[in-house]
Amino acid sequence: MAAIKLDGLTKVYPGGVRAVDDLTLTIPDGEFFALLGPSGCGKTTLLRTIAGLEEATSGSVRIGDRDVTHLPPGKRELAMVFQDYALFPHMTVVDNISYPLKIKGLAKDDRLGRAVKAGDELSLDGLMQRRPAELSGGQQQRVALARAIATHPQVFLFDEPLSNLDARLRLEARTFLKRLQRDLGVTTVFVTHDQAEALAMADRMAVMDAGRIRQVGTAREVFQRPASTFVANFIGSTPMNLLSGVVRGQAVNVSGQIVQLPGDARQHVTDGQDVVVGVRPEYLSLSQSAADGALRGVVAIVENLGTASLVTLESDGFTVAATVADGEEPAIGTDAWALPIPGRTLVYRREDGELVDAPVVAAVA
Amino acid sequence: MTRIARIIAIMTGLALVATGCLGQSDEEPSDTQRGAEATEVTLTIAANAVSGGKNAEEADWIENYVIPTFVEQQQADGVDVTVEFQSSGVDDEDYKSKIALDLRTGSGADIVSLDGIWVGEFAEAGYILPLTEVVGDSVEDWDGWEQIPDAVQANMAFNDERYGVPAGSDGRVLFFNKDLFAQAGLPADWQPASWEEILDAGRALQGISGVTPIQLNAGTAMGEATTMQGVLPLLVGTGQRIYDEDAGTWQGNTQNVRDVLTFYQRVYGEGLGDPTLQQEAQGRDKSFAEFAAGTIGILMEGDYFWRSVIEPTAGVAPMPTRDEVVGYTKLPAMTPGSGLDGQDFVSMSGGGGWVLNPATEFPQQAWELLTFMNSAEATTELVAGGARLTQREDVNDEILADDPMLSFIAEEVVPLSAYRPGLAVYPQISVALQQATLDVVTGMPPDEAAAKYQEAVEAALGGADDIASD
Amino acid sequence: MAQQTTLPPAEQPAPAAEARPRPATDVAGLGRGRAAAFVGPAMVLIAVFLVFPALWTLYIGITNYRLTGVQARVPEIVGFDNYADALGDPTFHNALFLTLVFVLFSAVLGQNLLGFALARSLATLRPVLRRVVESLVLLAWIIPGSIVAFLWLALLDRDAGTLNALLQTPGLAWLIDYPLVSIIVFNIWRGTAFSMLLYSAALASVPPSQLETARLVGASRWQTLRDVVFPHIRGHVLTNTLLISLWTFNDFTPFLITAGGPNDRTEILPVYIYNTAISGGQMGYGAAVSLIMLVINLIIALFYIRLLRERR
Amino acid sequence: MTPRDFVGRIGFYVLIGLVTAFFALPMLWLVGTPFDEQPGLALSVPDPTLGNFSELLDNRFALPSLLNSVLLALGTAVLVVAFAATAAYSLSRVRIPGRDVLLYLLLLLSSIVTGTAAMVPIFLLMFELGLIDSRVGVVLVLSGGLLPAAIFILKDFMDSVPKSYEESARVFGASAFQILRDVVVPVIRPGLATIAVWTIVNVWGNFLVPFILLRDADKQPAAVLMRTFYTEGGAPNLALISTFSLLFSIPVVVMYLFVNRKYGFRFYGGIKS
Repeated sequence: MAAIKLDGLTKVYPGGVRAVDDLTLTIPDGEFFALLGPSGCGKTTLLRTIAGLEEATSGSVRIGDRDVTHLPPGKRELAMVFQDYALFPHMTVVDNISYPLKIKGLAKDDRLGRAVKAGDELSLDGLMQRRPAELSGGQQQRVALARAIATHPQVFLFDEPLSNLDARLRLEARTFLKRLQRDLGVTTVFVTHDQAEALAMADRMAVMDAGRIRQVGTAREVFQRPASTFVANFIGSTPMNLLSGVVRGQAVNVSGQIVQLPGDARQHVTDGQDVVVGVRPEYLSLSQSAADGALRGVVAIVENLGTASLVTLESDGFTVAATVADGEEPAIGTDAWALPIPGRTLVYRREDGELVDAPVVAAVA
Repeated sequence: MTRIARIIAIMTGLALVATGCLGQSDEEPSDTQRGAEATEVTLTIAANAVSGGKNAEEADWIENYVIPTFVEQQQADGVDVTVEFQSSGVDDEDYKSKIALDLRTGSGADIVSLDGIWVGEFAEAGYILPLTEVVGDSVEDWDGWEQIPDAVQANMAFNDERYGVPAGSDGRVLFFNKDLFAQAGLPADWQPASWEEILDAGRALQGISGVTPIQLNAGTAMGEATTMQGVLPLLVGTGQRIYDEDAGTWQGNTQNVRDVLTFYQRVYGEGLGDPTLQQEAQGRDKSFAEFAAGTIGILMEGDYFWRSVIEPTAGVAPMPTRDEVVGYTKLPAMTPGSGLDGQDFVSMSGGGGWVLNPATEFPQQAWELLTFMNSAEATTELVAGGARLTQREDVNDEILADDPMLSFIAEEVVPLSAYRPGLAVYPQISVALQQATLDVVTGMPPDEAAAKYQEAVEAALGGADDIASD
Repeated sequence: MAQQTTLPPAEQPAPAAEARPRPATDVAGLGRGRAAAFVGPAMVLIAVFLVFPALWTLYIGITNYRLTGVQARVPEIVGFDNYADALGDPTFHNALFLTLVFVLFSAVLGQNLLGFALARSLATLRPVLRRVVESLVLLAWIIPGSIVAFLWLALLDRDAGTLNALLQTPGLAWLIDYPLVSIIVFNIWRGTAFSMLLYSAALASVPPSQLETARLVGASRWQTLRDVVFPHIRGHVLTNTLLISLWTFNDFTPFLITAGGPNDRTEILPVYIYNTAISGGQMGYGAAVSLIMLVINLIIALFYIRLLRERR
Repeated sequence: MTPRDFVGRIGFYVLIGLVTAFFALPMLWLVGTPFDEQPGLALSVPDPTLGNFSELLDNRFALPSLLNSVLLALGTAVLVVAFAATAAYSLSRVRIPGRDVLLYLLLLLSSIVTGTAAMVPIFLLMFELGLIDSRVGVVLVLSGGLLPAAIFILKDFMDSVPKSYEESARVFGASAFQILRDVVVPVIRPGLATIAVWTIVNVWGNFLVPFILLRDADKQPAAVLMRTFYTEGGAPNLALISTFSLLFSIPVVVMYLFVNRKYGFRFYGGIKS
């Protein structure tokens, strides 16, 4: 078991694309860490650079107390599960699981024993003599995991391990993976573009964009205090309301309506500054009557989210969405007022999209 | 590694001398007596013959008679000789290419079988040399020359120099089906005196249903058979060779060529021949089969047709009734006396022979083997299986006595015979002739076809300088 | 899966070429040295036994070299005379035209379409039946050319041919009356196997979901082919068409059936070269025509690439 | 099934039947004629005889020539498959500038070398290399001519194999050679088998190269021997030719059946079904 330390890591592809840009990050031993970001943000490149499949242009990668920057992947003592699982189609399940052990030079009995054990742990007994093509997607994923576990690596790397599963299986696998990681206690980095997956599974996560980390933190931190409008936009199953406005004294003028500045933000902004007010729909309370500091609009759309509903209000110059409890939806076409819950309003600078109480450069742990 | 190094060295070397590398440098005359005293000698014979395939008798003769007998003879003289046989047995053009490549690089067999028609072009290319230059003047002393008629010797000569020893000869005649002739009221001892009489016989045969009266090879699909068993025998019947050695000119759009093409036009225009057959890739084989089946009346061919095609047992198109049904007669000139040198009857001959590889390590021993192969005993042995015309008169006298057909060829036809010119450009002229006949068979007037032929000859020769036309 | 590897963020001024997923430079971790060692043997062999003789052949093309005769002893450089002669020669034009027709109908259309149709329909047949049909098609491809020639001579023979017996058309000389059609049909028979194999594989890569989508929206067979199947197999179509065109262009087997006849009506370029270079002995001229063939092949290849690689 | 579907299905089977007949019809000659007492181009129901076979077996070159063909074909196939596989793998996985152009160019050049016009250069080259009358020489020349197309096809094939297989193996610490042997080769085995069969078929029918380069009749392959079954006048001996054709076809057909059964004789279109 080992911690991962990245220091000034940069990966530039021939042609000048900076896929990972001067990235510094520490993942403590035993942590379940998610790399989250949209397509092309560099998260997979980062994972592959940790694995050694890509060579870092500069900077270093440390696993435990070893500098592995220039080691080939096979010498880094890690295991990786690929998005398509990369199960060898010509080998049976047991051969697939024991192949890494064969490479590592284990005796035949030894590696068979370990393969069978890993298979048992993942309830693959009975499938050991099949070939990958004869397995379901979920089974294939478990074989890939068993193959990774059997090598007793110091680090697990998962590249979108759930993306090839259907929605229901994905939820099961989520729980399963999380439990497995906790049981094994192996430092794990996993890449995903699905924020819900990251929120649900990761101890901590990094939100990436353009080769840089925009925010690192626990699920709660990232969800509650997105460090930038980019993160805010990306995280959450319903997108955060981001309302452009101008600071006017103790409040922000959003297209003629007033939103109170949160207390701690006041010292970071000046009068007349262009800002973006961010508030999650979950943190807006909706009422049918006017309220002080609330945003008024006409109910345009009501979406059922199961236990709650998402109500979109239209006003001159902006729209804003709020969630209401089941059965409390206002009628379409009526006026409604959305009042931010105190302490849950965030203010971002319009010029760079950063949270006003944060340093200009994104937080880096 | 050495091989790779060698390859690289050779590649650069070859690239440097690219201009010169195609040509053959004139080598200095080498010692004709080299290796003459050797007691261990290896000789190789190459021929387009293979046991069990093409020219199998010749291959078997070399392997089962020539080699063991010669080795034994030499052993008696205290020389340890190994003789190897490189057999081929493929299409003549392919064999020619292979032999040319061998001789060009100074490798290849010591004794090489060559079609007489190739002698000129091989000599011009410097691939072969006159026998006296390879072996020395002792060549003249060989007693076999007396037995080989001059006309046959000419087949392996070029510019009045002997390049090799001929192996056999042949002649072209008209074969006809006596049964069909009887049905048409024609005599069994038919002897036409002119082309017109051939057409008359054809017209008489036309009345029999299912019978093609005349098979006169035409077209490009028949290849050289069109030239050798069609155009050229007719052309000499008009009094001209295709290439006049004295004048150095080829026949272009001449009256002679037009006469020949006109004859084609009459045969095929009057429905005496089967035009479709001439165009089929396997047309010649089919004409053989049809003749054997008794559906062709008259067919012009060499004696090969008699001894290998319709031979009652082993022929490719066996005709059990050959001896009773098939008649043969000399090919008449266009009109009596219009043939080459004023002859009434004409023929063309071909045939191959043996040359010595100028690069042989043992010219004397190779010559010895060559003369042995052409000795009376060896020649007799070669034709032991089935009668055929040999190059030697003494052998012919002996073995052909029982074969009236081959005696006929040897005595009556060969003396009338002409040969093709052995020049490199000849194949292109031949194709042009084939094309001209094809044009006529498919309906083009002879004048037009002859004019087109003239153009093709000019293209082949790169100008009209060496072409006779009128 | 390569989708989200390394796309540059929008803020960076990436050139247009970077907008698609980039293949990694060296996924197998071969490294330059080993990559060279892997390519090396093949390249050495190709360089020595293919490129070198080919270049030499091209050189022969500017001489009047013959295999025998005076020009064998002292070949002369004639520059582009051979090319000028060929380009001005009606028999060459004839050969070129025939070749293009032959390639177009027998390979580009015939083998391609029949191969594709077979690949598509065989998938729906019962396995036993499928194997029988497949094996027959493959046999036609596997049996050596010299044998195949006899098979077709026997099939098309004027007097005793199987086809005439079957169609009750005795005496119909297919090879004389319809020579080009005959060798086109022959070449389709001979070469369809390759296209069938390639398209079988290609079709397997079309996601069934997309086919089903097409069915749901009521697309006709043709629309499905054009809009769903074709985009997926575009690359395979290119590879296949390129290879079979090239092979057909250089195919000599028709010579064994018709020998270029009757009256040059099937004298396609390889036969033309054989007739001039081997039978006529004009090696220089034959080599020049070879280069012309090469250039035409190149043009055809570029044409296909333009036509089919537009997405890239 | 609606009546229309039913008619459509019937039509489909009729079409399949016609296509099958189209491919089967020419082969009847090969099956029937060798047993015919009077072999010709006509297809007749023969009064079966094995006479043609005994005549053929009297030819002392007949069976050895098949062995020679096998030697040449296998030698070339081994060389082509091994070199094309490594080259295609490398070209598919490592970006070399201009590789596609290079491949197309080689493919085009290969068409010259397989033609008759290159006969003289090839012969002279082999003569200088001392490879005349050597089977190795024939194998090298044939391999050189076949490699470009083989690489071309295999590279196409390799490109469709997910790269994650190799990356996954690399993460386990497998060496480049182990990856090739344990992962790549097994995965593309159907492709290799296809290339091997393709190579063998090409060599099997090749006449000119072995004929020009080999001297010893005992080394000549069956394709050359086939050409000797003609008379001096060029007439085919159909008894020998038809019979030998059958023997000549059997090895490649058997090989096809074997490969088809063992590896699946088809091109690969990716691994995921």
